[in-house]
Amino acid sequence: MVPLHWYLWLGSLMFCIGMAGFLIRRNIIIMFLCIELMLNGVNVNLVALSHYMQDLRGQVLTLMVIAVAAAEAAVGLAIVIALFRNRPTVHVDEITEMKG
Amino acid sequence: MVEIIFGYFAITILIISLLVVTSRNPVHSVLWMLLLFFHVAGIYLLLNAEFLAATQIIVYAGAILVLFLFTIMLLDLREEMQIQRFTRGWPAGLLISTGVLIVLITGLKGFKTTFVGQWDIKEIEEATHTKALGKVLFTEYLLPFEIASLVLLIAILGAVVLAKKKLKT
Amino acid sequence: MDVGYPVLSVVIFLPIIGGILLAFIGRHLESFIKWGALLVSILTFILSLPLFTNFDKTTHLMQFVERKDWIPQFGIQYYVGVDGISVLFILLSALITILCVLISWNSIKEKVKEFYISLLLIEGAMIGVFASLDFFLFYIFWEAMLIPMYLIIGVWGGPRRVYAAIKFFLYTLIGSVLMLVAIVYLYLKADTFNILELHTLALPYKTQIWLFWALLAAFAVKVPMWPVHTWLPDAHTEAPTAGSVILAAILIKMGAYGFLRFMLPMLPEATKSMAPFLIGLSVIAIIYGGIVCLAQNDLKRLIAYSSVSHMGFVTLGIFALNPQGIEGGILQMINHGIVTGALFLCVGIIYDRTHSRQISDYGGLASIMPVYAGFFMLFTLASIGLPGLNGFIGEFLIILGAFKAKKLTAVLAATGIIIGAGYMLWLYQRIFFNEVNEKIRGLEPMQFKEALTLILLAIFVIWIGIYPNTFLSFMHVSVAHLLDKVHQATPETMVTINSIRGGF
Amino acid sequence: MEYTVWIPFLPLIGFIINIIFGKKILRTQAHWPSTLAVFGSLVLSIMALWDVINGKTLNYDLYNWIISDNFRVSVGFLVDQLTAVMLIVVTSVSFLVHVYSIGYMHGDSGYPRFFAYLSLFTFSMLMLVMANNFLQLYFGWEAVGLCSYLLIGFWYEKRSASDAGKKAFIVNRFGDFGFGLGVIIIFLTFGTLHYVPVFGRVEEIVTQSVNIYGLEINLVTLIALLLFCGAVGKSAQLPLHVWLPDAMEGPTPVSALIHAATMVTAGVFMVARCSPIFDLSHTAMNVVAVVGGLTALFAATIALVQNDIKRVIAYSTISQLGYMFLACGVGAYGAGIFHLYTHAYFKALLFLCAGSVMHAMAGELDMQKMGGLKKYMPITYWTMLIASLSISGIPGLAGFFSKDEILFSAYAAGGVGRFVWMLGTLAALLTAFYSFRLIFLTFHGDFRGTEEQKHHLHESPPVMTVPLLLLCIGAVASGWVGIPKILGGSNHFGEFLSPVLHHPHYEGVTHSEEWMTMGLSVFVGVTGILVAILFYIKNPSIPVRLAQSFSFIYRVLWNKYYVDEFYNLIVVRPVLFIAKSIIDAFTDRKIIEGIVNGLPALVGWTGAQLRKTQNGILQHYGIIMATGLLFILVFVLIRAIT
Repeated sequence: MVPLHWYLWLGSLMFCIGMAGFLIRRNIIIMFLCIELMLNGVNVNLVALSHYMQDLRGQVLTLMVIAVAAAEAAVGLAIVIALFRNRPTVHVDEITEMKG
Repeated sequence: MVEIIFGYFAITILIISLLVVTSRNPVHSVLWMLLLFFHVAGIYLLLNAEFLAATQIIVYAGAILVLFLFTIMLLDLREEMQIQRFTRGWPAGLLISTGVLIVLITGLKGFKTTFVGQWDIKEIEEATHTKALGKVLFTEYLLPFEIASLVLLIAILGAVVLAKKKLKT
Repeated sequence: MDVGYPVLSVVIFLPIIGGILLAFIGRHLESFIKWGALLVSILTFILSLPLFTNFDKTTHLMQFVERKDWIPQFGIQYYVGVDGISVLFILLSALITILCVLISWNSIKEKVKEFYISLLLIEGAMIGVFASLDFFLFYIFWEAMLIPMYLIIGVWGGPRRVYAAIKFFLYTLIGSVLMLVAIVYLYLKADTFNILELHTLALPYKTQIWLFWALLAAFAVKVPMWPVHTWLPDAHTEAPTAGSVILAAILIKMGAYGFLRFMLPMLPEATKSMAPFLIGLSVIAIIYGGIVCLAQNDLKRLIAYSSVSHMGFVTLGIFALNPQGIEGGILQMINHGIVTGALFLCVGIIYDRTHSRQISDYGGLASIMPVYAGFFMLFTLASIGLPGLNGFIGEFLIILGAFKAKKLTAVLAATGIIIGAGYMLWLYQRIFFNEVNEKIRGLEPMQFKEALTLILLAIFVIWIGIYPNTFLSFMHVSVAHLLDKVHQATPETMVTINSIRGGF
Repeated sequence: MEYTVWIPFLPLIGFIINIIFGKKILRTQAHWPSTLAVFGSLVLSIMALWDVINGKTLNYDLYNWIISDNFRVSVGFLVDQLTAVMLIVVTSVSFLVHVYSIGYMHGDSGYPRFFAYLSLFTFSMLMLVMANNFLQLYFGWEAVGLCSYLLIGFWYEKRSASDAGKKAFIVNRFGDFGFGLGVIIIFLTFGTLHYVPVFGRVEEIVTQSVNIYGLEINLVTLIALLLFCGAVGKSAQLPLHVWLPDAMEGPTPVSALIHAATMVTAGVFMVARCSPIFDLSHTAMNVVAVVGGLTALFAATIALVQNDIKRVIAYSTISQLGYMFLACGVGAYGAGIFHLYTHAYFKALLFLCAGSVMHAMAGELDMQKMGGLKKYMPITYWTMLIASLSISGIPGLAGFFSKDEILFSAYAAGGVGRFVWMLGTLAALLTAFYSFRLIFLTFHGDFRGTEEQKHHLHESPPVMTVPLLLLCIGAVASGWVGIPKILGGSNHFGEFLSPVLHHPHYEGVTHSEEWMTMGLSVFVGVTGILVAILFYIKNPSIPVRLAQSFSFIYRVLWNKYYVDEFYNLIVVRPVLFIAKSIIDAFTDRKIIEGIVNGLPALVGWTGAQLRKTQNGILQHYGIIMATGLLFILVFVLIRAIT
């Protein structure tokens, strides 16, 4: 039997790798991928907890996360396309129109 | 036995996720991601969540990643690959992430579950996983479920509006 | 005591309603508006006279009380009344407003209607402040007065009027906000806004100190005490004559009135332990204000700084915490209102003719406007505390009180009188004496209307100087009662503040 | 109501009439209300004196002036022997000066104003001398100061005049500062400000002392010295004497009335009035005596070299006031008041004569440009000569008796008295010299002015010379009421005052010593006159040679010991510097305004800095967010552990 902690560690690692990727990559598409990675890390945790606590609510939440992830990817990528149409770059540090 | 399978999945997932984060070419990243999703689905299977494993593959691998690939193709990013991958402040990002990781790991060490719900393995197997999940989803969490559909609808509309070229007037 | 009509309400709301009615008069009927404003202000003064004649000087209880529920859910009442401390200020406000209307007759040429509306609204709010016995009502009037004053400075003022107006507004507002916090705290503590009930509230020493600082912020800015005085010279200098007069005569008295009405009776222990600190600030204000006056080249600015010095005397008297000090302080407030108000009126009279506030633009004015010079001399002498005029009575009582409380401060404050003589006489010399400055040759002499305002004030200057008991007698019982309250506080609770006291 | 009430209030009515109607209606007739009012006061004062001589002294309150808790002070009048003497001095000199001014000020554009001020002054001075409490004394004290200010600056278009007025007022304020504190301490000690209870109980506190920063000071001494501060200012004693010479910018009748006969003697009057307090403090008495003696000599030395006719007389006044304080300081208050009384006449006479000379010389003040006026204006010459003889202490004239009594009292008092006696005797020598220097330079020799001036030389009109003659009678005869016993008189004056001012009895002083002091003072007086004759009639080259060979001393004296410059350096300039450069320009503009304007600026600056963090780079926001997450996690973790 695999202990719960292993799953939780795995989820944490995935989350942190995703976060690191989000913080250090310049390419906006890979940043989106990193977000997906983070969400997956969370999902792993949720499912594992759901399993060990013998409650399905965690898995329901996972479904919601997947739905939100899909929506987020759709909108985010649409934004990227719209952006790229105006400024042909996907490097976020070159897109600073929204600065204060 | 289960530990070995878990070990395989876990190690593979970590390696792949590092590759996702570091590859120069976004297409490679996406493809690594695809592989990652399959392994995550494997983890789900280990946890007796067959329906979720299926959803993972169908939705993530089948829909979202395709969307990513589409976008990359659409943008034609050939010259983008020549320039540096990381931001100038990358050590800071790495540091913070490591910090979060350390805190999480230390925090999780003392983590104990005290709550025990009604859906133990036996009951799920009796009712089959999909049916059990469906029951919870459509009774207790009906409203959130409907809202999720609304979110998706709006996301579609939003995506269409954003990605559409401006009408020439 | 019964005079057949609710005196205080009438006096508060007559100018406010009058101001609102003026708003409906056509802009082109300028003289009608002026006469209307004058009529309203005179009527208000006449109707306020029962406060003077029918006042019962043998009791410290509130008189002319009116009490109606206003917002019963929060226990907020329309509750007004006067005692010996506040009654004179109401009369002074009513009097000064008449003079302000008169003095603005020819000097305000633009937006005449709005000006007189603001003036009347200020009058109502000022009287409201002095009459309120409900803390909430007090705060409403306190803030309500700010807005028309801000407009008067900012719209009809001198070249740097906007800066001065904003500075005035922010300064006062920051203080007031802290007072609001104190009001809310007191309400939560006592479940009432009734000031008289709050007087009986026995608060722990530490709470008193906190409340003391919050209220001090509001009142010290208004007074203004050193070192939060710098709005005063700017506001005074830039405001039109009527604005300066109201500022000097009434508005800055509210701070000191607040000390007497709220801090002394509500926070007696804090007051007693902080008194040395405030006395120190007062003495600094007296000397500092006086010395700064020596460096001024601007007529109004000089008088404004002299206000800082004179108000230092007032706070010195109040925090001496003995009858002579407080009675002297109240009388000095009235005196300062009359004298400094009069000096600003005087400055306004020549400013209307020359449009210059630079002292160096004058000289030898006594040959050109001799009657005017005579009045200015009278007010100058009152300002430097010549015995026989009103300034002396107040200053003498204050120094006497201060000497009882803290000897050194009285000695230092007395040096302020020397400095006062120095800067006022030097000012007088530079304006009225020496050779006639070519710039002012041929100025027209004073008009009757202008002289009338000065005569009115001159009467009071001499009246208070030779028979101050008319006014002092109003205060005796109330002040004695107030001091009883302060000195009943137990001294044991005052140990912790010794560190602050050590500095003085 | 007592008729004495009207003594001060008649001039007040005169003032009110003149200030309201003078300019528009009365114009050249403006002298009538004032002169009549002061004449009325004179008549009433004589009645009051008669009553007092018959033993009817008065002390009554008019009304309560200020009431505040236990502080009660009234406006009231005390008419006793001392007051009666002062009333006569004030009203008589004032009346004569009023009459003189009708001629002297004729044609001046401020004619009504002048008489209004004179009336106001007379009122104030009478309030001062008739007061029955300290605060009313203080009222009169300040009010006469005001009138002095107004009258010195009467010709305000002259810068020097308005400067001098201001200087007089402010210098006096320094003295009044101490006086006011003294009044406050008296109230706090005795609980009242009325003379009678205060003087009655002063002996109870003679042993009390106060601690001022470790310095133990006897309470009576402190009160006496603070009161004396006021006297020093008002009576122009060292070191506050600087205003009086400048005060000569005022019209000459004013100098005669205010700066010679009455106001400046208020200090002496006050010390005499407070003699019960001063008597109990040896320290204070010695201070008074030494200040008086030093001033007498100091001012006399300056007077030796001045050329301005009025300034010479002004320094002479300071010197004579020094004598009066000297007398008070050795306990001989009667002698001091006696000298005050005789001095009032001969000094007013000197000033009015000087005014008459100026009148003839069209305002010329420099004695070096006069000379030989004797034949043009004989009345002025003779009256002034008599006044000078009087001040020089020539036997038989008023000044002789009073000065002799002072010097004898000082000698007899022993101790500090001997020292001040020497100062006084030396000053007497100088007094005689400079008085006759003035006479000789002005009236003898040849005329040194311009031809035009010479053409205009004339004797003054009777309205001016009659007061001179009347004052001349005073300068001769006023001393006859106080002829000392040793000369066969009975010192009526001292006896008269004795109920108020206790008379010192000197033990162990022999008649021969009294003869000696008297002889010595006569001797120095005559010597001074003879030296003046030698210097300015016989051999006018001596003073020039003296000035050359002692040029340093001459310069110091000519510049009045540089006291004005010294004050300018240590008081006026530093205060103005602090005001302008430190407090106004730095503390107020930079520090306080800096903080006030700095706070909003700081908020703005912080905003500008924070704005820079909003650089639009997504990762920066991400890092900040992640840091926040990290902190939250750490916080949760710590909470979970503890």
